Amino acid sequence: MKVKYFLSFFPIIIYSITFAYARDVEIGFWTKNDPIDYRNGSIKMAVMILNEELKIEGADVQVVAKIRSWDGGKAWSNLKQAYSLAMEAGTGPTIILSGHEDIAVWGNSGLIQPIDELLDLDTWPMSNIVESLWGPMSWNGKIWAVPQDAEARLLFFWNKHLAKIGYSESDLEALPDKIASGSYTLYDVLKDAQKMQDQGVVQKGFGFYPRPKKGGDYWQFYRAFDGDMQDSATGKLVLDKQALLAYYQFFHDAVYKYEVTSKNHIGTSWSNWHAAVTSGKAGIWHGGTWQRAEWVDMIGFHSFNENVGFGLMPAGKSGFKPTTLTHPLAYMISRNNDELSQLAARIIAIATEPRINSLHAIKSSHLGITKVQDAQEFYKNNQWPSDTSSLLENAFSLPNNTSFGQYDIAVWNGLTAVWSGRLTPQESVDYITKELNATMGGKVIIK
Amino acid sequence: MEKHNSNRISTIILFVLSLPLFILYFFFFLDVFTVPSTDSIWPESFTLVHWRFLTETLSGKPSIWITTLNTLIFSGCVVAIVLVLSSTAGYALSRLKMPYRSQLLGTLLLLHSFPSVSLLIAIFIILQMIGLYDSLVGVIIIKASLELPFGIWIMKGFYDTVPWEIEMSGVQDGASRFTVWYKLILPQIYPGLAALSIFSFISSWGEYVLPFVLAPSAEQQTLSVYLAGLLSETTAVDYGLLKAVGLFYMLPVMIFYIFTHEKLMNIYGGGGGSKG
Amino acid sequence: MKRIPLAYWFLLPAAVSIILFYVLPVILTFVFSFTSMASDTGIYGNHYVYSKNAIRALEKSTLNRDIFKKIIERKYVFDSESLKIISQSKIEKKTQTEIEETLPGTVYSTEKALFEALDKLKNKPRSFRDKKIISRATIRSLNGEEFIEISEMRVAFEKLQIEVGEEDFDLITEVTNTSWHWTTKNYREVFSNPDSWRIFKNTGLYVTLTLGLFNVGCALIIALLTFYMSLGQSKFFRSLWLIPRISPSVLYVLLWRDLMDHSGFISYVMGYFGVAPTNWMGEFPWVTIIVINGFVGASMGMIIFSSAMQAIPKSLLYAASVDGAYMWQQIRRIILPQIRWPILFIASYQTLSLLTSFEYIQLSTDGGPARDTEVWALHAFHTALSNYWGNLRYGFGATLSVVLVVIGIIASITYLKLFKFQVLLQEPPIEN
Amino acid sequence: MKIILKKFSKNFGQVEVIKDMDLEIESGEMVALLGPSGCGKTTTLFAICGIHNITSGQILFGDRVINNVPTQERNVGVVFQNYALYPHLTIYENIAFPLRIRKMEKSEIDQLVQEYSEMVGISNLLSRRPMHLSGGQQQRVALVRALIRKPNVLLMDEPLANLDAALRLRMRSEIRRIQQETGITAILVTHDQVEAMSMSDRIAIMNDGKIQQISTPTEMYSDPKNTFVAGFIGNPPISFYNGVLQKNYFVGTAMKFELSEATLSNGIQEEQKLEIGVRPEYVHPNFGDEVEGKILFIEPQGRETLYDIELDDGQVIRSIQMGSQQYQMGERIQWGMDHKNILVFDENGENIFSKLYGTSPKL
Repeated sequence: MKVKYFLSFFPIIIYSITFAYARDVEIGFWTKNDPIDYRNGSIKMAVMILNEELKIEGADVQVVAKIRSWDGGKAWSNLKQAYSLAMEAGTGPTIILSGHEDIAVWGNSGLIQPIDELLDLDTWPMSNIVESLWGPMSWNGKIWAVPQDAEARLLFFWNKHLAKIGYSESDLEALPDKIASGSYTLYDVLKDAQKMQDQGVVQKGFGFYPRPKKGGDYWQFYRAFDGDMQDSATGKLVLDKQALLAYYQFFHDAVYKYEVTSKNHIGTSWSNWHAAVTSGKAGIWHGGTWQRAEWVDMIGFHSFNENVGFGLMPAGKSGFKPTTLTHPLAYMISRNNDELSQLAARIIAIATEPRINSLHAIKSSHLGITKVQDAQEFYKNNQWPSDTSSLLENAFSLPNNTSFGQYDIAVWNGLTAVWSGRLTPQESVDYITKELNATMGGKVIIK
Repeated sequence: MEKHNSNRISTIILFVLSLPLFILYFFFFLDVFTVPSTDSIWPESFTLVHWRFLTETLSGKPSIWITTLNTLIFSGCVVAIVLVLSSTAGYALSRLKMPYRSQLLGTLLLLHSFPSVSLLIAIFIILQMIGLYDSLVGVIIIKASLELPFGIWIMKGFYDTVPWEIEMSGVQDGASRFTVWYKLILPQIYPGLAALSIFSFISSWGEYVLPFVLAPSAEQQTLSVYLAGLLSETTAVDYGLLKAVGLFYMLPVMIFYIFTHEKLMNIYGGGGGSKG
Repeated sequence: MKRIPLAYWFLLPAAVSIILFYVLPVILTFVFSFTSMASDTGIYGNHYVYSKNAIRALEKSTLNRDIFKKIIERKYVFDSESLKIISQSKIEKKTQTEIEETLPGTVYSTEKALFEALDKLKNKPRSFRDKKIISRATIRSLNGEEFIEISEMRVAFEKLQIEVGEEDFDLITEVTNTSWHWTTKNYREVFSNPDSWRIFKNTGLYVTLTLGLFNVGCALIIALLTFYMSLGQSKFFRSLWLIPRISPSVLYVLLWRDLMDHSGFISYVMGYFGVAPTNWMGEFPWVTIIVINGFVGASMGMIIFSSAMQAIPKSLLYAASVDGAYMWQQIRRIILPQIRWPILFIASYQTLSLLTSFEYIQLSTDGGPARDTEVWALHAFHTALSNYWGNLRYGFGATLSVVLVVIGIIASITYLKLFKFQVLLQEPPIEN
Repeated sequence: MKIILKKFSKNFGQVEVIKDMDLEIESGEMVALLGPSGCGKTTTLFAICGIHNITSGQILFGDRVINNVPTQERNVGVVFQNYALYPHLTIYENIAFPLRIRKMEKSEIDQLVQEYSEMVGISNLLSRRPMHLSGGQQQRVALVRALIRKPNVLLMDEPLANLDAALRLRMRSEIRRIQQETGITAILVTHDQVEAMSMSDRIAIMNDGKIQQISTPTEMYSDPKNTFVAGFIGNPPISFYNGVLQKNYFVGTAMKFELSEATLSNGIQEEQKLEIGVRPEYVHPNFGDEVEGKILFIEPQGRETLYDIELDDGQVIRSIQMGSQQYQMGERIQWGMDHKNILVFDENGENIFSKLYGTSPKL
């Protein structure tokens, strides 16, 4: 019932009722539709507060939020494509909440404006945002956006299955730390997954059950082998052939050597994937912190805490460091007239208030973005996972670069070629190198 | 005897060939009215819960009825425009003397080789220039224009089969070419108009990319966009609901088909320009 | 007075719509294929930004060092001009007065220093916005600036008393311009990318197999089989085969997915043969895309062939059965020769349709795994309109379309030759 | 109304279909355009009614040049080979269509339709649709529809071609009757000589886009202008035989006879190549003995019997004789020709008399 209540809270277009005497200003807000998050709700709330502020200030303006959520099987792509075109046509929203990687693209084309021109980032609550989150908000010498949420991506394992292959209670408890220290590596994952399969705990192909679709998560495996993605001096993309080879080799080993992941795993539907990981059909898998909210709230997997353990994404092999990817969403303000931009900036500042941010963080199992949230009872009591700081310490984020998409697709295609057995890891690396040289020329430093 | 046997054999062959369709749509109808089971392909119980979208507005969605009305307006207008413009242009190309006639016809056929989706950016720019971006009107015009080459060829094919003497006789009787077309020729190609209206109705009723890209506002949603929006990138999808909406979506086309399918089989009367 | 012939009136509305909304986009697409247009360059107009990257590029360029230094030098100056702008702004009067009294002549090298100075005022600016107004009024630099028009940039150069020669100015505009430019790189990229050839081969395979097995092959079989059936039966089967066409693509592919998934009917049946449940779609991606497209594509051919067969004079068939021809002989000797034109028509029309279609592939395998089932049209769509990380390469997408169009045109011309196109077009006998 | 074609030419692209054609049709006259298919007769018809534009020359209705008058205003009634009835309209609506186009009063239309449909006996069919009518009935409807608006001229394009033999015979006289009753100028296009001869006042015979001869049916038969006309008219057809003039004699490889004074006086030269034409009824045992050969083929036709005689040089002369068969196949015979009725053509196929006296005697 609680879910249903919240569902009714998110109509696609909300025309707030405002006061007849004030001039209404429409502020469009677009993001991806998700019934279990609190993004639209935060904006609605922020607009309510802003309107009260405006009344008290005696301004003759009231804001009407025009909220549009994008959905569908490719909701993010849809949102980005629609925003790009709508902005060109002048019908785009004032505020867009999307992945931080869009900053480079939209900043370059002038669709969005630098946020540091509109907001004093040294004031509350921006001043309290975790420093590491400002990195992904910056591009080309400017800060373009305010982070909306943060998360980490984790390795999950089904405790009972590990117990069956010989993990004692204390081993299980120590596992996250072993991962964090780098002594439990990705290859240990494969070995444990193989044991589970050999002992019939899980079916063949379900030992290690990675994300079934393309996504930023896979860069964790490249980073796990110490791969660099961006040259800090020039901002150019980097491709480390050695790390790439190790990354491809790992999945090749998972599929063909240890046989803990099936050859046609990529393309499994999300519903099947969710069903497998919440039912114990899968032994070890990886996902995002926010997925816990989906499992518990939407699929009804209430025994999550008893059954599932988790840790950072392990290091590739000993000597390397564990990783986790954080992919903060970013509030961006479209290039617009001054009045709209100023109002939009105020809305964003209010929505960033820790109390409002906590609603989203807790509801959707994301991490809070400000430091004070740890001190807030509602957040502290409900936060999952409880140890946020260690996660964000190890977190990396994707580079903001206009060519990232092209680079990402090439590397992904290389992985799937290895996965399906069409190419060996080495062949695939050679192929990708050749392709990137041909298509992106000097935009990628290949080393 | 012989005939009876071969008839049975063809029925069996056809049945086997159609088996995937039987299975696909059998489970489709099953899923629409039942609660699925988690561990079996057979459902648990009968339910109408998937049809709740008819009476209540789903969260984050416009009302299904408004969307349906939108889609009807969209498809109806596209069909109307395609019928009117193809029947005039088809007539001109089939019957009226004009320079570059064969070049025009060849060009029309070639246009079919342009992937409409990759023209989207250019179409977007044009719509934006004439102020029709993000409006249903704009999408209607675009969809109709993209359907036109096919429509004109079909209509030309039908006109080609009308005896010239009818036309000559009408002219002799003192009617203008327009009157001849309107009063004498058009009634001869009703089967063509019917066939074309089915094709363009099916095509526009199912159109997804154009309204989605060119009229993204929620107010302009058509059923195809509504339906696609029920899918989700990562979170679990209510497939029962999605399939029920899908069935709801198919109903008008099915009804349209029942009333017109006899005409569809006449399409070769016109031959779509494929007379041998 | 010369009357405008009816033909033109009749053609005009269709011609206008086709030219405006079909031919013009085609031409524009061709034009775009020679640009670097993408969502990171924008579609319209120019945009000149002195961003970090641009300045880095200028530093490495042949630009006169003095000019470069002047460009990157950043200072905030309270001179008469900046005071004038401040006095015209909405900043509170007392703040304005204080600035006019205390600050003239001061220069700050960073915005931070400026803001600190402003904060020290007794009547300090009330809001960040006011500070920003002052910052905008006093800044004397190009570093970080943006311009929409070149003329604005020239004005800025004059204001800063930077004298640049035309050559340097061109260099600067080129480096700072973030909008698209003309290029043939797209075409070079298409031909140098090793994946292009693979996708090209995929496309050929996809079109040939789908066309041969379903759009013509299966369509012909259904049309022939239903031809010999009772009316009721044939109606039933034809209607059944039309259902995929009228099913929304999202739903239709979903039904296939259900059928072929781990927990689907195929896995269920194969379970009886001891085969572990698997994702059959992932196992046989090629079978998947051909079958999914084929079951939709067969209906068009089925309709055309069926109606063409019905148009065969019955006397021919009677004559044949009097001659003692069996069904198969009837089909081979009478029906097939009689419907060879419709077959050719369907083959040509559907070749073009298949070349440009991608929706079902996108919804089922999305070109995967590893672009194994990526076809050209889908590749163009992915490039130009659907990229997970946002940068939509309109120009390159247009190039891919142009390549597809060229293939399509070659195919159509071949087919038109086969059709003896000109024979189809006798001149109208009514000459006025 | 008098119809005049002056130096009328028609090209289709590069192809010259009609060359400098002159034709005058008197008011109330019925002229048949007769010729093999592709000779340009339908093109001429379409030019008169305005479906085709003319390349050069003039067409006059009375004394009005109508070259540039649109079809709709020429007021020409046309009956097409397939009748071109409007399938979606009833017979009444079909007949009334030209009147409605002219925005005639409804009562007037009713009256006219009634009157005209009675004239051809189809007044009981008015509510039916064309597809429910027999060929003959459709033909009448087409005729009435063409006539009801009182056209300047009635054009008929092979009007009887789609009817069976008996009906064709009846419609011939019917059409002729109606034409004479209404006194309308009419042009009949046909490839059937019997139809042309029985229905029309005069026949214009066409070949290769040219009028070969225009005259009354009788004249056309007895005095054809050239071998084409002679060969085209007459059933069973005329026989031709080649030879040269040698001392007043026509000499072929297997036949020789003396030519009449009248023929010789037309200035033929010694050793000139000639071709004679003789109609079958003028070859008979009673006429002489110059036709010597054996009977190649016999075709009994009931009232008459047709014999093909192969001369010794292989050329064939045809004979038709009243009564039943009296000779046997292969029998050697020696028959003669009626010298008064032998047509003599020069090497260009021109009739030697006609060439001397000008064209058809009537003109």
